[in-house]
Amino acid sequence: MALTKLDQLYRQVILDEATHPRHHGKLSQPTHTITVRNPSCGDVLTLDLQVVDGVIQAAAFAGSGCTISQASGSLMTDQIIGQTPATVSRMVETFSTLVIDGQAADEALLGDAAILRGVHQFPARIKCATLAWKAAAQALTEGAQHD
Amino acid sequence: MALTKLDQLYRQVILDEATHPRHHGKLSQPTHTITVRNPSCGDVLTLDLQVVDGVIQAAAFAGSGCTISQASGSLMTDQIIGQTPATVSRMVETFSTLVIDGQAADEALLGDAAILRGVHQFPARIKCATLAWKAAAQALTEGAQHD
Amino acid sequence: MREQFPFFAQHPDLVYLDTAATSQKPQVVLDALRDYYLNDNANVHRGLYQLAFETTERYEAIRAQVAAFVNAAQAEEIVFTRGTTDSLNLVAGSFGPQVLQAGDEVLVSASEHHSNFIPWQQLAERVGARFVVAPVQADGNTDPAALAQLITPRTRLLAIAQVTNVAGGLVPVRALADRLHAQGGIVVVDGAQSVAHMPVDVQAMGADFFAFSGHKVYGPTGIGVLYGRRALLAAMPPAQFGGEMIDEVTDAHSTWAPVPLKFEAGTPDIAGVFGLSAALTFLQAQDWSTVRAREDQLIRRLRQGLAAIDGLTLYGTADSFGIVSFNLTGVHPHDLATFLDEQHIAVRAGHHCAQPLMARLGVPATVRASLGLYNDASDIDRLIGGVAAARGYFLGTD
Amino acid sequence: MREQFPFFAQHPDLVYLDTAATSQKPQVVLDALRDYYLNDNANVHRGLYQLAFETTERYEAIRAQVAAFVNAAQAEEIVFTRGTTDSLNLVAGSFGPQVLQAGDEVLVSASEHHSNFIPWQQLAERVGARFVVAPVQADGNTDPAALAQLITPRTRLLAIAQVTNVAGGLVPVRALADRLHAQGGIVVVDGAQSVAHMPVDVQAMGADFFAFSGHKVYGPTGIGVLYGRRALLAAMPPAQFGGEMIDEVTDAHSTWAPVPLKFEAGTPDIAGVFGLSAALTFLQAQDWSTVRAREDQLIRRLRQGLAAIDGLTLYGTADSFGIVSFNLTGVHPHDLATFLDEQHIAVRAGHHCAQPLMARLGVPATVRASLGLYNDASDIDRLIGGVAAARGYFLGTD
Ligand SMILES: Cc1ncc(COP(=O)(O)O)c(C=O)c1O
Ligand SMILES: Cc1ncc(COP(=O)(O)O)c(C=O)c1O
Repeated sequence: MALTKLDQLYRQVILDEATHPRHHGKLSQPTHTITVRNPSCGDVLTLDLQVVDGVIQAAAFAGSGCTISQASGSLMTDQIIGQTPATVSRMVETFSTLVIDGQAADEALLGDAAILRGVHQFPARIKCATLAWKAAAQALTEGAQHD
Repeated sequence: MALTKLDQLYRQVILDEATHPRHHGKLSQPTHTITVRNPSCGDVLTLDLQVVDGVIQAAAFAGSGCTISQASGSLMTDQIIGQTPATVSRMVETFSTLVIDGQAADEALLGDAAILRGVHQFPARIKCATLAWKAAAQALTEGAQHD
Repeated sequence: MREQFPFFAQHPDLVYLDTAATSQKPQVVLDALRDYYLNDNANVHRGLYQLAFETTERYEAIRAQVAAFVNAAQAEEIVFTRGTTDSLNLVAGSFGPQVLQAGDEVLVSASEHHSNFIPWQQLAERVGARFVVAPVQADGNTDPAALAQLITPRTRLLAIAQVTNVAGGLVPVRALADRLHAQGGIVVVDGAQSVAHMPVDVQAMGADFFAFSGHKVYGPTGIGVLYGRRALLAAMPPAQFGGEMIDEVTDAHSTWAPVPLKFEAGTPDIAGVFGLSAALTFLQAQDWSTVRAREDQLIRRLRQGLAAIDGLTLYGTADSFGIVSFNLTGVHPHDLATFLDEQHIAVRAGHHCAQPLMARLGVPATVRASLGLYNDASDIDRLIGGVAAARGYFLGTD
Repeated sequence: MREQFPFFAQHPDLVYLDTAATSQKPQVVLDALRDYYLNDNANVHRGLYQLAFETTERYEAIRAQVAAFVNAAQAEEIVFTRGTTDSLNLVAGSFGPQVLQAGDEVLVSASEHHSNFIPWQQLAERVGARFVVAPVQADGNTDPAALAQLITPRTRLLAIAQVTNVAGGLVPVRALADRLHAQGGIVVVDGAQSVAHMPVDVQAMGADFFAFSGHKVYGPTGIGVLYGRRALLAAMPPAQFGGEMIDEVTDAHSTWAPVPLKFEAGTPDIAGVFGLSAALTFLQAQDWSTVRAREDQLIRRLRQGLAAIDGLTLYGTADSFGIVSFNLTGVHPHDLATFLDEQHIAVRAGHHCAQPLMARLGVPATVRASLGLYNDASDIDRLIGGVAAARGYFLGTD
């Protein structure tokens, strides 16, 4: 019984996503970058974005973390590429609703990332899931690189 | 019933002693002086002593306080006059035992001051009774006046 | 009401009139403490497991409850402390040096409790500011006009009790706060004696900081609250360092968590927070106009009864909040308190941690009776009778 | 033993292995808290009436009990605080600047809890001293030899945990203390993790200051202890100002009460003190050789069971005091903790407020299981089984 709930959290695709995260690493010339931290557990995540002509052209995240934060970073970066900052900001809200409530009105916006909805049954892990998304929002508002 | 216990504390002679304390005031040329305080209630007592040839020739106390502390100041000063510091130090110990336990081996040493033994039934008031005696001990050890 | 307080089942004959020192606790508070230890006990902001997570959520929900209780703008403006003294010292120690410079003035009333007096005195000494002490009214209450007159362009901080603990009058904080704010000053309000007697609105009164203690508002000992405006708390450095209050720690350097966690180093008094929550819920359920009317009646009855006794001096006024201080000529407060104690009447005699006020009143001490929700007219009558009897006992019936 | 802890009646299926974060409470402690509020609730060091006086006497008698518990020379060497963090910050904030000058060195181990690390780091920065962090052993334990080597003539203060909270080893404090004392230095000992596991003797270990928390030794949250040598406490200025800690207050100037009251400004956590007393009485009644033998057995059983799991790294050694930290290659500690939580096994995953140690170990976090008197072999076996199952779940059975 317990494993059923667990299985919803740790679907195979999530485990795979965490083991082989996409867009893991650094961008060579990010326009936006930010480092966020989950101080209660020590996880750190650095997110690089390249925004050109009002569209996110590239994204990469670095840092170690649990299955949930790594899978979330992988899914998040993959989904925001090609989007405008305004859309990303909506996605961040939607994702947060999804992992808190288990559903969200416009969850289609999240594409594959919606698979993380199982987190809502593990409220202690919500912060792991939202870390990457929080980074995206913060990178866009405060992370602009001036050179 | 309650009044019986109260009456033991507030014997007429104690009330009189407090209303008309003896040796109340200041000495003009004290050899020893000290101010002590009961910080939980704010009472302050200043004790002057004149020790000549190893004998307490004169004593006076000043400051306001409750019936118990005033009566104790009056009785204490009256009893220590004519004694040596060594005897006073024994008297202080004896008095402390008396008001804590209600009796003391050599309570005869205290003369009339032994009438304060009723305090032992009011442990919250022991500090009021011992304030003057504490002052005597302290005046002799730390209160020497240098001029 | 009294039957909600199990203390009185253990002390059926006791007239407890020392609520301003500490209140008795309703059953719901004792239950909350027990329930916490039975059901919820786990450390907060640390564990990932369900129990620890739920306790943390509950702990943070109580922060929101406290925020609503004092009408703070947001939960993050509430810091859990050990009590009023701890709260006020936190502000004086951490925020004080940021707002006060040499030559500035910090203003208090001589009616303040030591906990809202000495921290500012010491702060002023430390930074070279002037510590200005306003005179009080003849009855011992804070004098708003005297305070207003002492506000100068250099007054950077006013520390003031909303209700004082000897005379018990309500201070019109807002008008003074407006004066201070108009010149960019800061107002710190000591709410130790007000919270149990009225709904509190920190924004309406114009408090930049507001402090109170759990144990005086029917909650547990060991827990207190500091409200602070978000921007001020954010600018204020932490006073203690350790677990829970950090962002990142390296050998060379540490950074802090956002407010309010940066002020809550170490394991907090979690049970105390749960108990405080129950106390505030209990208070929130009171009908305040009824409570006030009842308290008012008792205070008037008490003042009237005492006033009829020869040689009795009353401090404060008839609209005090649950506190009546007095002295009986010829009978020292301690002797009076002992006499009353023998009649199972618990009042406080002493300087009430208000020596500067005692100096103004020209007495070493007063007797103070203070009311809680559990007191009734029979308590009042026993006190009046006790004081009258004490007069006879000590002074004879002339 | 377990039946003395009513928490487990409410959580019959829970394997609680997070006692190092906070312990569950025996019935006697819950009873002491309730009894305090029912029978004794009155403020201390203020009231003259019988109830207040007796509560004050009892409060002071508990101070003497605590003094005897840690073998302090006198009751006045015990200060009641909010907990270990509060105690350590009091020493660092008030005593620290008196003993440390620019150019001096303060020495800690990288294995210290943030509460015994950041206060010294910040103190050093404030006074311009050097903050020296000693390397740890490969297993995460404090390295006494490394510390000894780093003691220089300029080392004025050593802050050290008697038992650390990740690796759990006992540190031979005395030898280090002798070195420090020989050059007039000061040793501050963090006893947060030792007091529940062994009889403590502050004089025998050579501690100048010693701190611990009630909530980790089967007592209530919100209460802690600072032991300090009388002469040092006497020389140390108060950190907070307010009620109870004064001798005399005038507008211009204030003077302080003698130790320890000058460090206890405001209403203390009186119920917490009463609860702590019950917890210490409970601990004093334990047969320590039996307790130690039992704990030893459980730790060995746990380490053996875990060591048999592929990819499992154990920190600490077999003679740790109630703590086993570990990591499973390929499974993040948080995922492991969540998996165990689903099996009703409460362990802690994270940096354990020991980021400098995590940096040394090269991991962001570990899983930590910690024991209390209520744990038994079946708890251990469920944890071992859970970790093995987690390995299968996350990594497959290859
Ligand atoms: C070794 C050590 N020191 C200090 C602390 C801090 O204790 P508290 O949170 O009770 O202040 C802890 C516990 O968290 C600890 O394990
Ligand atoms: C007006 C006022 N301020 C501050 C305090 C201090 O509160 P605590 O002792 O709970 O810190 C008190 C009570 O003693 C008080 O009455």
